[in-house]
Amino acid sequence: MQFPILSVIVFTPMAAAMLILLIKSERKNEIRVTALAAASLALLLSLWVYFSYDKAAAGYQFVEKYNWMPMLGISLHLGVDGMSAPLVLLTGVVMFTGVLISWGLDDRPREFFAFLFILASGVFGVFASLDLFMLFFFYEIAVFPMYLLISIWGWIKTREYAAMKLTLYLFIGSVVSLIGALVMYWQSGLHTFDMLALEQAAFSPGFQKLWFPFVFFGFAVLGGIFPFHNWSPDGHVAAPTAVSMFHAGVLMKLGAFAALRVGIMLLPEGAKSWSWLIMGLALVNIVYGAFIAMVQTDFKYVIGFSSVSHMGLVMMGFSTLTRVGLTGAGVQMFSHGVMTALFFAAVGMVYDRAHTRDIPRLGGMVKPMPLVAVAFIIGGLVSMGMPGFSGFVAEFPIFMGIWQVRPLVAIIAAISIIVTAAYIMLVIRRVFFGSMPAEFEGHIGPVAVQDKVALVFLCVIMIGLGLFPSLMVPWVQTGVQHLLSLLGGA
Amino acid sequence: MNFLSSHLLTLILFFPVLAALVILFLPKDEVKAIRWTALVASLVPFGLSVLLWMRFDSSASGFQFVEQYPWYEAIHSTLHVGVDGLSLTMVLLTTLLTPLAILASFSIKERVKAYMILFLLLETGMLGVFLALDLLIFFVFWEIGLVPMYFLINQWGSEKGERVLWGKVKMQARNYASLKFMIYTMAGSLGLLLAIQMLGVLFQTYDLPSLYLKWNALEGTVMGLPVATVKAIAFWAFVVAFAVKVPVWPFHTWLPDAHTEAPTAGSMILAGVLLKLGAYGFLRLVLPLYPAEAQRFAGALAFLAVMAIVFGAFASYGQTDFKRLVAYSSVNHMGIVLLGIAAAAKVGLNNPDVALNLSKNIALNGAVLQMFNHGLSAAGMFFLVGVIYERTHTRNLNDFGGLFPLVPIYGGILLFTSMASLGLPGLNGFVSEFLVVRGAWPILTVYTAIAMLGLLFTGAYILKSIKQVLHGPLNEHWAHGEHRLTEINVREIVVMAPLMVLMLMIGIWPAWILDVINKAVMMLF
Amino acid sequence: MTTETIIWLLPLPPLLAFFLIVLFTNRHKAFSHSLAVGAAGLSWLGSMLVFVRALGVPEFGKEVFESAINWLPTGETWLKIGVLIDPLSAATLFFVAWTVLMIFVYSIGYHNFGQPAGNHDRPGLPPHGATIQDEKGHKHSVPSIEPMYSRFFAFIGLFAFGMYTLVVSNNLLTFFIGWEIMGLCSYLLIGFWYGKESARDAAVKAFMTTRVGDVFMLLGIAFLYSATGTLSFREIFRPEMLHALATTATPFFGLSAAGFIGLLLFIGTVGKSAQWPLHVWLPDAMEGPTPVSAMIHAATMVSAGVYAVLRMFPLITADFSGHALTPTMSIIAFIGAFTALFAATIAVAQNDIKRVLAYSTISQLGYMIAALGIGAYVAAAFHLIAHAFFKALLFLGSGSVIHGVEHGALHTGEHLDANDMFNMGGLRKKMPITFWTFLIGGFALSGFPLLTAGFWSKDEILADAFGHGHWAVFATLAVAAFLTAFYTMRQVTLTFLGEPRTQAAEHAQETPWTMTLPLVVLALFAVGYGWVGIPEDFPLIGGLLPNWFHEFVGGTLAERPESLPFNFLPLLTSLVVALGGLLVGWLVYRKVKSPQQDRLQIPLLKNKYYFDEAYDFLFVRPAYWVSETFTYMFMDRAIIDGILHTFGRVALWLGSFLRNYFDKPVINEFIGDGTGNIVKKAGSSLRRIQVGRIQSYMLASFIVVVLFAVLYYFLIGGV
Amino acid sequence: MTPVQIIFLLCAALILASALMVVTTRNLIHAALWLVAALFGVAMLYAILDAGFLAVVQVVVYIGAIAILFIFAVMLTRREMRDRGPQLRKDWWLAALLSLLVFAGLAFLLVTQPGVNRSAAVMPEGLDTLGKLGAALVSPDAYVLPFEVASVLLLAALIGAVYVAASKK
Amino acid sequence: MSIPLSWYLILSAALFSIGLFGVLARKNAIAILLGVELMLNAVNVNLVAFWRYLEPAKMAGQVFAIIVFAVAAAEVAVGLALIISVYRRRKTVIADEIDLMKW
Repeated sequence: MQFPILSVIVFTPMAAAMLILLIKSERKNEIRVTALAAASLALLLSLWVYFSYDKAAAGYQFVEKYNWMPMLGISLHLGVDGMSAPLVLLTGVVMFTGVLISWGLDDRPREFFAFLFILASGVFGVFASLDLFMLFFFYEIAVFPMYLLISIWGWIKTREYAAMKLTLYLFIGSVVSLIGALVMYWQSGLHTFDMLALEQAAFSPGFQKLWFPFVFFGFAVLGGIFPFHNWSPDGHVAAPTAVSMFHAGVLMKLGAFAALRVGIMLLPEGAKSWSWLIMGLALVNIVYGAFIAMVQTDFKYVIGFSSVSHMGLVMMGFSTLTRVGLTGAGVQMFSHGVMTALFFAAVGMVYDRAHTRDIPRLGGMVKPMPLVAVAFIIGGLVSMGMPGFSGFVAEFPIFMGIWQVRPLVAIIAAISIIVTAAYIMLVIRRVFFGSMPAEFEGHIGPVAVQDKVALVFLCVIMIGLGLFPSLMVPWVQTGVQHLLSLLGGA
Repeated sequence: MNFLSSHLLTLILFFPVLAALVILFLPKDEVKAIRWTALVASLVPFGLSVLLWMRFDSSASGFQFVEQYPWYEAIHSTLHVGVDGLSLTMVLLTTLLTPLAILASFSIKERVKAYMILFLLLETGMLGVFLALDLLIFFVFWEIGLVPMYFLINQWGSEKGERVLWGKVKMQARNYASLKFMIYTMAGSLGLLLAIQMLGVLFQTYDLPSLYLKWNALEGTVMGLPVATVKAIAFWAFVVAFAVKVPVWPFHTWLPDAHTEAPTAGSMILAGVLLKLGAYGFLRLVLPLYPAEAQRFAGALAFLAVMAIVFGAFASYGQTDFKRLVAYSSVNHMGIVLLGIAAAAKVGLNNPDVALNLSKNIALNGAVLQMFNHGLSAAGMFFLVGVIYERTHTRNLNDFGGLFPLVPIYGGILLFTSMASLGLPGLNGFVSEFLVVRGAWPILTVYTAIAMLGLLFTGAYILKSIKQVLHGPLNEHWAHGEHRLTEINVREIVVMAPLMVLMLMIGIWPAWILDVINKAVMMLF
Repeated sequence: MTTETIIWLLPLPPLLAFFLIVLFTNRHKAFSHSLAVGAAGLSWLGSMLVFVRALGVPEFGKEVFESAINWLPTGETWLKIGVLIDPLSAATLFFVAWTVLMIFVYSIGYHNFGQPAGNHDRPGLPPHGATIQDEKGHKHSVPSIEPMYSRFFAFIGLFAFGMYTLVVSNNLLTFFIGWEIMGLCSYLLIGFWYGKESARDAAVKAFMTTRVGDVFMLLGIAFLYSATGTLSFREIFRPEMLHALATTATPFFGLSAAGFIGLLLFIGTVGKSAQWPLHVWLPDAMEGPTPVSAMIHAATMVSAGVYAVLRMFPLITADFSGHALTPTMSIIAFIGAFTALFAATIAVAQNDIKRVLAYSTISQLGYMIAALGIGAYVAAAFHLIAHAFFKALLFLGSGSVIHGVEHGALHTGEHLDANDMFNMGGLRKKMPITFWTFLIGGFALSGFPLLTAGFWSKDEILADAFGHGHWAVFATLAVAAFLTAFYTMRQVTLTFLGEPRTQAAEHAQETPWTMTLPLVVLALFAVGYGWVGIPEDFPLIGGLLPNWFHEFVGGTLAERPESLPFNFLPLLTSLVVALGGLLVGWLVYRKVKSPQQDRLQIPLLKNKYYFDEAYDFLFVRPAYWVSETFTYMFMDRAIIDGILHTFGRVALWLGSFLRNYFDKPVINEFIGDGTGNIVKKAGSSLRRIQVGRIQSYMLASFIVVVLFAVLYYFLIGGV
Repeated sequence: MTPVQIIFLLCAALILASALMVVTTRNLIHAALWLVAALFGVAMLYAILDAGFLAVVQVVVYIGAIAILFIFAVMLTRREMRDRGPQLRKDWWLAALLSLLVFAGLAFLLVTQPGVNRSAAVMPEGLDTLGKLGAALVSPDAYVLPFEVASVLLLAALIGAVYVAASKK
Repeated sequence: MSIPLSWYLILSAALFSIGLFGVLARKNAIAILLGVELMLNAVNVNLVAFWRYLEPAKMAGQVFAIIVFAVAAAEVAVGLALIISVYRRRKTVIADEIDLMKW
């Protein structure tokens, strides 16, 4: 029984949240420091998990299993495979940077961090849990604080609306997939929620075909799949910076990942028979999201819809059910997570200083905040799939995957690359370059050091991954390998 | 030494990046230091590539100095680099022009640091394309090159000018130009990307040497389509990508805008090297990968080439903006390159007819040499335009006039360079043009004949520019006062000198470079 | 030093001079011209050496000086370039060397070396003269030195290089290189005074017009190269090669390869030698300094055109059986003859002393071309050289005249066009050397019997035309000859005879020796040269001297053309036209004092048949329109960019459409807020019972519980 | 009909009757008092079930503490002692119906259950109920944890109650 | 002892229902609490009865009864406290008037 690192990772934020709640709310710095400490711990641990994951051995590692409700066959069963290891790492990264970014948050930081960490805990849990019930459990834990975070600290204009919308969507989604999950539970007759066991439960194709949509699309809602994507831009816009980062960076992956874990891995046959629909919707996501992003005038909406578009790519990767495609999807989840976290961080910094996100009213931000500009540009390049950055490493295999299945789709999807490039370039130019409006002259303060740290950190990850795909791809591949074996292919 | 020779290419390729990193950590007010670091850093690859040139064995077939490192196993792509006579010339050109461009941009005042960094990155991007022996790597560098150039144009381009898109929609000229450049090229390379992916999917490798074999050997049906059709589509995907870059009429309109708005050094590199990427693509990928299709569509290519030559010349003649005039001249000159390529395509691989093969060889020699020459002359021309623009802050030909007495040295240099790009015998331009015409004549007689019209107008626009700038009654505005036009300074002469020397060298004794090209061409095609 | 080496070195000194002057000595005038003249001298020396050695070779023509080296790698083979001296090029070399040297020397004086710098002279404009103060204190104005003195010598140095290269080259490529370099130099030199609008435009015009020809020539070269795989003259002219060329048909107007290539090359000549219809540039080229006019438009460049045809003669006549002209040849003959007459008619109406000469040059070149067209190889060569001498002489003479008049003008301070012959008159007393040399030149031009070279050469051409029964050509040339004599005499009369018509002419004075010496030298050739080509069977003097020229130059060709039997008719004709023309000219213009009295001032002729206007209307303006309006504005900006922008628009429109008409209403309202709204609606409708009364809730929940219990019991059954 | 049964029935009657009074009587004081009665009846049942200790606890805790507490509460909210208007809500009939239903349901289930009419198991001889109970309450391998939790809960509840009820001035 | 178990159960069921009625039907908050007490007692009766009839040896039934006592006590305490404090503010103990949870 080795050191229960996963459970430590999962519960560190939770514990930290409790700890933070014990601190007097006036002593903001202590709160922040505690938060940062916890976040760093989580990050380090997740790094450790990531890099000590044995690619050669593959499969699920760092497995822990504690009975939780034996009579129902529920157990706290944790473990990571090649697919989830990067995501755990991603969560660590986003959590860490998120804390850094919201350092300056002054309105009830105690509660804020507490909720944020509960959220983080849930996310870790989802990525790490091998037990269906636990997965849902953490899933809800992750979703619930979102409501409060948005509705309390969010953008005054739309927070109520957005928070409610988000919560409704996600709960409805999860309920739908919960039904599916329960049906599986009964159908399997194993009286266990253990996914490792359920993977082996050979459900009849008919059953899989029938229930796959429930599970998959239920989760996919959180993955922002068309036409259930709309909660996400609104949510992004309303949410405070760090939350947006979590939200777009991790939460949407949560949906995608759960959809993969529960949907595709447990019901492979269903996946096969429904892949056309997923692909179709994903295609819509990609193109549609890109087009809409292009015409947004709200800085955050642009990013929001770009996330929609990019998550479409992830779904697309899933839908190919091919080795490269899934690999790409895995990497894309990570890459997009980091990228969009960076985006929202940058947007937040601009907004905090200019107090507007209306692109036409912004401009010339590069002078006061050059680093932010550079970071945003790098993010932009990633998002337009520019070679040499993680985006390319992720998208290229996805496209290859599509080629193997439906060349035509690949061609259509490729349009989005151009559109993406267009709006990214336009946004960069309008916000960071050009002439700064008179109203901002002198009002734009420099960026705090911790913000810089966060940005640089994220940039380094993206470039590093872009230049050396082997930093992540092999991990993902092992996961994909397992997936394919479930799919019966390869 | 051993290490050097075994890693020569990667050194050349990545040294600029290292330099860029170094500069990144220089304080940004140390302008002088930054400039000189950049210059020296860019001289190193040049030195190395000269070394490369020395050590290169032009009579050995195949790629040399090959290096291969794993990069993206998941999709079987490796960092595979190597040179043959074709890429060697281009590498030499690139590494030569970059230091000159950097020297030329010593006059850049603001945000020097960022500027230099971008420039060095740009160099790596370009070199990568020429060195890559892996389709994916090729594409990677192909795209990377765009980014620095975009920002160079967008940030350091000329502030003035607006471009009306439609109705009331306006854009600042440089923004328009840079965006157009970026989007256009990306859109162009979209097909390339997809085609590359298709190849990768088909063969599970991106390694060029093996792709040459496998792809050409491919039979039967691909994805439910007959190979012929697929190849034809892929062929056009490739062609469009490169055609946009070259640029071939009618994909050329980004070029005048980009060149016009770009900073001087930017235009130098843009015209000097970036355009060559496209032509290089044709030679490195299109012809070897699609001999049959190329032969099939050679007519179309030739047609486009001729259109480029003729309309390039016409449009150039129609300009009142000096820089734009030069920009259009690039269209015209690159058209000649494409004409040579089209001719070669028309003959196709291992054609039994000896005479035709000879013509093909000559045409290709001409095309490659023309690439090199245009690199020299276009860079020179743009630089000279920049020189006068920096002094007068106008590019409008009508604002000049009779400047010769004020700037005799500049005038002489301008005259020289113009003549080189006009293709005056005795200077480099003529050799390549002659070879292309000679090569293309027996293969594409009519097209060549029509192309002559373009050649005629080449003369017209060159003379027009000289006439408007140097000759005619002196425009007193520049004669005295604060507008007094100052003579070209030493730094600028230093920039021009190597170019002029090379122009003369190639003009008088082309064999030294043409020999390498010729051998390479003979082995390749 | 072997002859070949010398030949290789021949063109280099002027080139060297060019670079040295440009790079180093351009500030120092004396150095510059010494360099230039020295270089010219060296080349002259070399040329003479080569010429003498060539004379030494028996059967020269079969035996030639040739050497070649690899230049361009083309596949397995190499394109060779090299030098060749055969009789033709030897002869050409001879006159080129002389004229060039002379012109170099002449330029020193012409550009007022030794005179003070002008007060307000500026580079790019002719010197306006300087005012100096002599010891007695009253100031008077003298000619001032050319501001761009050094540059001038650099340019003509380069020019000389071009000419030498062209002459000694053994292949079309280097030939073309020299050809084009001369083109450049003519551009630079015509536009030497680029400050003048007229000069600038003339330069461009010259370059563009000749380039039209050059482009075709380039095609011709390409064709020839791809057809024969070589560009070396002697290889091309190997009989089997010629035969092959003559027999291979081309898709172009049913010409044989030889014919078509010949035609293409000939178009090059048309441009260079200013033949109709590309003659328009030459008269304007008179904007350049006079030595330039002499050099380019008499001695060398224009001759190069004819020289090209001479060179290519075997090719052009490859499928020439002997009597019926091939299409190519007839075209050449026609253009030549027509140009000869046409230019002559224009010449009679010109008042500018140099323009007259310019048109006469065109006309004379027409002669040679016509001669070649009818296959009179030797005659053409003969006339070419003769013409080079006397026309150079005439130009330099006219330059000297102008110079003298300008001097006078400076003295009197009146402002007049120093080129206008009506501002002259009676100069024979003022500038005797100039007068006599000019007279000789003029007689030579008009073919004054027996004495002058012009007579012999023209006579031979006429004889050839007559002998081979090309009546049309013969007639045309005869008329042209008459006109030539006429306008020459007109010129002489107006310029030198009679009384000075202006103060300037009154005070004109002889030019310095640097200018007169070349005149004298050239005058000697203008007379003496003719005697090397007197037909054997010419009455009386025939046979006194061997017809050396015919032997020598004829040796160039594979089979030496036999000289024609003598016939009186052509001789008579030439006598009549020459003497008649001169006489009429003198009679008519003895009296004429002003343009008004000149009855030949016919607008049609004065305006050169309105060719410039026509070309402007036909080519120049359309070119502008096509370039600016059509290509750039319409095609690029409007259509292509328009299409691109449309893409952008569509994309934007699509985006906003999706957002505003689909995403917001459908997705958001319907699916998204729809759910929310439904819940809300439900909530607010249930509000009535949602009164916050705990008990009601409990009640409800209990009911539910009970119901469930019941259901459970009856469905699942059992406890 | 054994005496025990008779006693049981009496108790039952007492309990139910007073319970009914509790939920129906208007005066809360009376209601509280009726509750006491009901509780007392229950205590007697415990006794019958030989759970003496519980009977005692019932009396002491419930009647002694809770019921009194109620009375205090009622006193404190004195104004409610005046009977004004019905003490039942408008939809009491629904409540009644539901309650009847529940009762019916339970009863139905009971009677349909097998072995529901079984008679009591025999008490093992010399069984020290009280002792065992005490032991069970405190022995770690029995119910010490719930017991302690309960105590903590109670404590917390009391503190909370005090906190809540304490009139903040 | 010849009382069938069912008697106890029936009794407790009845008691429970009555309590339930009280809880649901009474206006007065305190009265509601009274109802709750009745229900709790019903439960206890059940517990004890089952203990006695099924497993007299195991003390589970009694233990739970005791815990129920404790809970009941707590519940009453808190409940009443709440009621009193509410009363302080709103001057009422009518549950329906304490409708803070209104939508």
